[in-house]
Amino acid sequence: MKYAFYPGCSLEVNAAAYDVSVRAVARVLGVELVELDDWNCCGATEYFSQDELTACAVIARNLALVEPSMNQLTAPCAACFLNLKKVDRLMAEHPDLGGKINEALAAGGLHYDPGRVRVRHLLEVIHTDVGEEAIKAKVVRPLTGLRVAPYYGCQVVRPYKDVDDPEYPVKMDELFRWLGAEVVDYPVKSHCCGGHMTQISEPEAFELIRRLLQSALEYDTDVIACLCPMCQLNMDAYQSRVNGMFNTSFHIPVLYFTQLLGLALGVPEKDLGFGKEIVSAGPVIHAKLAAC
Amino acid sequence: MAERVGVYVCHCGSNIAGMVDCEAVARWAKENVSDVAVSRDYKFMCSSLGQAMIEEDIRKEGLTRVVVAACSPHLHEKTFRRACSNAGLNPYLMQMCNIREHVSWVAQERDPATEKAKSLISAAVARVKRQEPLEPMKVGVNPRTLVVGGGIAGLQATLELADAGYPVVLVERSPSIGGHMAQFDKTFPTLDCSACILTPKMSEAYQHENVTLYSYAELEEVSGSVGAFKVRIRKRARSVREDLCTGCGACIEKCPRKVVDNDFEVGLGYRKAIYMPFPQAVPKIPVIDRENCTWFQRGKCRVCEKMCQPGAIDYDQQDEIIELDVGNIILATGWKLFDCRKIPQYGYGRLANVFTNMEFERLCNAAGPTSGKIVLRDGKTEPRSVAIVHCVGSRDKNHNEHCSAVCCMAALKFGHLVLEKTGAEVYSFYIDMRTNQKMYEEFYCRLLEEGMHFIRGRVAEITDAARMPGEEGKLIIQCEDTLLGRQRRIPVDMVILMGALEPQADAKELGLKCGISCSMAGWYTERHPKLDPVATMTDGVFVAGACQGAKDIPAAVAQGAAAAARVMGMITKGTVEIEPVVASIDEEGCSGCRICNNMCPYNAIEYDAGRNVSRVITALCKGCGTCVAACPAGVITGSHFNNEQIGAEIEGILWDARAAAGRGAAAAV
Amino acid sequence: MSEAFEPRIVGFLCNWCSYRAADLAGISRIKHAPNVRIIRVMCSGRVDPSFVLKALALGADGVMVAGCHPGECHYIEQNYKTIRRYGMLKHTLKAFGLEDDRVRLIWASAAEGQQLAEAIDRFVQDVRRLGPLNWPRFWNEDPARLAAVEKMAAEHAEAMEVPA
Amino acid sequence: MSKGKLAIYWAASCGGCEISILGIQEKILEVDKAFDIVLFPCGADGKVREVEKLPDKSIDLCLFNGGIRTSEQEYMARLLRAKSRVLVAFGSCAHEGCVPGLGNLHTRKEIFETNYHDSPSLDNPGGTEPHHESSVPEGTLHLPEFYDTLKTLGQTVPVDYYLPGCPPESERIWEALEAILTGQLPPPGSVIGVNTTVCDVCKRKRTEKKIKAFKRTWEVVPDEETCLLEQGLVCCGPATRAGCGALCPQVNSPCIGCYGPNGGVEDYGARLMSALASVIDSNDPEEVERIVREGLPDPVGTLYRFSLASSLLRRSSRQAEAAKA
Repeated sequence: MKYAFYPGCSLEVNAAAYDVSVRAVARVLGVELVELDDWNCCGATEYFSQDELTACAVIARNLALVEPSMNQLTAPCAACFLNLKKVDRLMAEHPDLGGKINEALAAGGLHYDPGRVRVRHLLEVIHTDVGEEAIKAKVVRPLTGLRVAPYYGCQVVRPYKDVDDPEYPVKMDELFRWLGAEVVDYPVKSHCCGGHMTQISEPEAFELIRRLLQSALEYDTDVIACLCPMCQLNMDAYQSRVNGMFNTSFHIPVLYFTQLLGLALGVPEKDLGFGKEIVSAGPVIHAKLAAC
Repeated sequence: MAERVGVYVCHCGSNIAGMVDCEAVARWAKENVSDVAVSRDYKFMCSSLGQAMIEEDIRKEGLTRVVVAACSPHLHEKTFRRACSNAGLNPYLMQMCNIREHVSWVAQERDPATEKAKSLISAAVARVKRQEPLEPMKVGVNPRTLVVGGGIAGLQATLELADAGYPVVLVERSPSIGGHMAQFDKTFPTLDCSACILTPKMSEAYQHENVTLYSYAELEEVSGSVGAFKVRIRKRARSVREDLCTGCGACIEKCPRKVVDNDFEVGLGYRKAIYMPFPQAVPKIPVIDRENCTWFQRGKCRVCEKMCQPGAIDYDQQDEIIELDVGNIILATGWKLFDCRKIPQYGYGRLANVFTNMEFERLCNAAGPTSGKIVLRDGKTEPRSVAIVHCVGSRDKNHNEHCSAVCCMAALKFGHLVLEKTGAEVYSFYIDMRTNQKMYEEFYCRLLEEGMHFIRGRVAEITDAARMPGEEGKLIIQCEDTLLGRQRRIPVDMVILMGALEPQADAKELGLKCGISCSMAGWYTERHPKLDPVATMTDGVFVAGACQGAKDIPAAVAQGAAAAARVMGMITKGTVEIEPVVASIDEEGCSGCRICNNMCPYNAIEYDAGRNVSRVITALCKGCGTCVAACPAGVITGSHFNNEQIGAEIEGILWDARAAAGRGAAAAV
Repeated sequence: MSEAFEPRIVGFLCNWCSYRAADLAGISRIKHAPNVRIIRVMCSGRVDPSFVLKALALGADGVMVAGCHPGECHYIEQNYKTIRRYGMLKHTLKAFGLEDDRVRLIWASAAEGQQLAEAIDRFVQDVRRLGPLNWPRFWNEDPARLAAVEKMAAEHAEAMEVPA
Repeated sequence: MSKGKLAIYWAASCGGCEISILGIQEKILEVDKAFDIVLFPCGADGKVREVEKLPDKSIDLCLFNGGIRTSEQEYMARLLRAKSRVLVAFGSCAHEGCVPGLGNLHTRKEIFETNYHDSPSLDNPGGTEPHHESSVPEGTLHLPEFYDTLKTLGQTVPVDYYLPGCPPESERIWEALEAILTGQLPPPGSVIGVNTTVCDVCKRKRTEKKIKAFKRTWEVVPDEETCLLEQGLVCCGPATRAGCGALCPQVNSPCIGCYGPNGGVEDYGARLMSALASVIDSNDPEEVERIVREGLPDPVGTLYRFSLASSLLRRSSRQAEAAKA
């Protein structure tokens, strides 16, 4: 199984743990990720609001870079995934916009026919393409006893409904069940994590983050697994600030789902970027799981 | 001698005249269509005056054919056929031409509509000239009627027919008749106890000498046609002999195997492996659930056999196939509840204290698992606040677009029961309060006075993720209050979801067995939604109750009685006329090639090896015409739809094409 | 009236499903193209390929056959035979050089007034795009060649001056 | 009684009908006794001028075989119609166009292209092709005009009787002659023949037909007893008028429909198509399409082998040419 791979900027620095664990997990599961040559920024969330045409053209450049031999592009980060998918859909639904974009791409000698590349999130690739049997077969250290709260956030499950149920997604829950973990029925699993609201108005952002942590606490969660650098950053890095604002005492580690998946597949912790998280997951992992 | 055709173009008030220039069409027909002796247009052809005009023309002008250009033949073909026969003209020498539903009502401009009307009339005249006189075939009507479904609608139909002295066979799928109504505690708006008004009808039907009840049985196959249906019923093995069992219930008491009752108690209560759905079950004969009975699963136990003095237990009882001849069939198969799990954000199946309306019916029922005490899922704590969510799965494009008609009133009933029994705060989350029958609005006002809170807005989410103080351990209803114009979060202890009424899962399959179709949603299709709601496209098959569309008990009872009245009408008349549209084979021309032999699903074509010809058994032929089209020698003719008639109709309908083309080389074909 | 080409289309609708769907479209006032002139048959199984050929030979620009959805035929299975005949008819019409979009088989249950109206509109649009068919014009001979017969007859005419 | 006049003419045909006439063996003497043959291009001398001099309706019987492909044939059809009391469309070509009628799948231009320009065995460097008028030193020469569409006799002039078959069996010809001689004729305009189809006389055993695939004749060696259609061969017997005694099926060869449709049938191909399709054993549109595509690679050739010219559509569409013109 061969996919064009779009890492995205966050994976280079603040989400290095995600990058490392993604590559490790892909190796073990036999998923070949061919990094896109000379990929550029995916426009994150701000660019679209500034200037739609340029944003689309910049993002479409990534789609055009996918070699003709491959027709599937996967991105681990929710924002990159959504932007790439949205541009593909926009170009298909609005031929005139598509024409302008291709005009822009032509300057760089590139062209993109809408629909040629299928944009998939990494979770889809692992859960659906690799599938239950293949994953279960490779589980070396089942995560028995570890209470994991799968957190999806917004951009992977909305607005497009074809990845999972927008209100009550289940793919990550199933994945962790295959790994033997105790999956928390996390009621706010697809509620907003605040996104970049933390830069604009902290009270609102921290209230949203507090709700996620509060609910995790009520369901005595050991670790929250997420699939987007933004959500991981908000829940992990701002935990102390939230405690300060609402004088709560949350101490819940937040990891990328590929880190836990890597653990179950027998990859040593140091190769999965453990320790990079602010609220350390070490204690609960060692306490709950057998000697790693 | 050329035919003398009378053409009558109806205005239908403005329905046709609004878009079609009726005078011009009538004039055009007289001048341009051959053999048209009389051509008139009139405001209302189906009125007695309109019909009188036709009768008078037939007598005075010596008309030998009539064409009526008006509405769909499904509406008034019979009316104008009767007008012709009154005037001594064979009714099958009349042809209707649909210029209302197919022309004026769907037209965007007047001229194309008028031109289309002309071509349809030209076609009808060309066809009618080739139609031959026919006599409808009379079939005797067997007075016995089959009623499928023992709910309130089926019971009403059964009792009406039985009281009128006609034999009825009532077939019910579950072990007891009573349908959903038997599960209810109270009924709105009068709040009288459901069992009190239902059980008398159930026992009356059971003891009635004209009623044969087959419970725990299903309709398997139907053949034949109106007046003479042949039905096969599969009576599933109860493993209890009905003739010996006294209904004492000793077997049930001593049966060691207890299982969750997902049918009658909708998963709230338990029942034994040998059980009766509810105490007042009719017939009062238990059934062994073979999936859960230890004897059937592991070959041990047989306690019930030991406890049964009359020795009624019979483990080797097999399903029984019963063949019956009936004249008419009434389908009253009712509805099923929407699976509330399909809306995950309401949390049913995940959050313990979210109940469906049927679960709550059992909660507040004195004979229910909690003997009427309204308690949470733990069976002990009484809720201090209850939320009732309307339209769960109804009025929702993702699930069912239809309104389920009964949930608003049922919600009010639940509100009253909660206020009366627990004094808890009751919140109703509604979109529109639909209280449109007798005494319904009054009941709504009563609940307003009793202090039930009504919040207008569709519920977005039911969650136990508390945010505000005071929300811990509660179920929080997140909704938009459209009257206040803002989002609200109401913490409650218990939620009741008013699930939608949906067609039965096998409705389509059962409908196909009886030759009737279903609407897009899955309800049975009636012959006419307003004027003929209990009859169907197939003569002799009637529908009553919720299977035809979500409705409340009074409407279901009314339809049950209406269907019975229609059947009685046919029985007293004694015979029913069947359209004389049948196929026939000219045995001289038939070469015995047998291509037609497997064209007929009703086995109405048989091969006579001796004379090397095939023959149509007229009684079984339903007139579909498939064999007529298949015959390579062209020797099978279909009366009233033969090749010459349809050929002429094609020529007539393309009168303007042939004129425009100018005939090519001389065609003597 | 718009000078756009208005195709003449003959529609064979089965009495139990598609004809009632057309009635329902009427009852619900669903406006749609008037080009399909409807002939009622008891079942789509009654529609003989000769009817389609006859309509085309008489100058129709398109023919539509409509029946109940497979599995929902009032006569249980007769629309399956329609599928078989339609398959062979279309294969033959292709060899006759007829464009594929001029003859079409659709399914519409009695409750699908809207769907039938939409199918009719789509079909009329497709046939309008193909332009007039007017099959009889293919039989016309070149007038010059017909003149040859008259010329020959004229030449031979005086030879025929023969006493009665 | 004085001898009647008999004319036998052949237009777009192969002459097989004439041979079949001679096939009545010694009975030709009976015919000679009853008739003076005024025109029999294939069998005896006779000039058109002579026929033109005859008064109208003076020929008692004209057996006209062959379709109308050229202007001369049309002229002769009109001439013989005027001169004959009883004009019989004799044999499949006159009755329904027959194999020459299959030319209607093409146009005059395409036929000339194949005949005079791009057939492999052709040596015609100058690319000469026939013209209606061509001038030569001696004067201008005339050839008949070659029509785009072959017409049957019935589509050109009113015909009294049709005698189907390619060729009609000699016995059927003799029966027809006897009927004409004795005046016991069916109503004018009808086909002289029996009103049932070949299966009536075919000895093969027939049961219910369920066909999964139509096979070509070289694909299966049929057994002697079972109906050929049930063995997957496209046998046109069920749709073809009887009269030949099921000659072909007797020798393990499927009937190809040369006697034309049964009485009262407007389009032979449609009847056959409807019958064959109805017994295909599949309800899935894709599978039906595959069975039909693989089983009948040349549907018009198979279904309308003899009756294309007299079918409802009569010829293929000349959309392309019409579009270009």
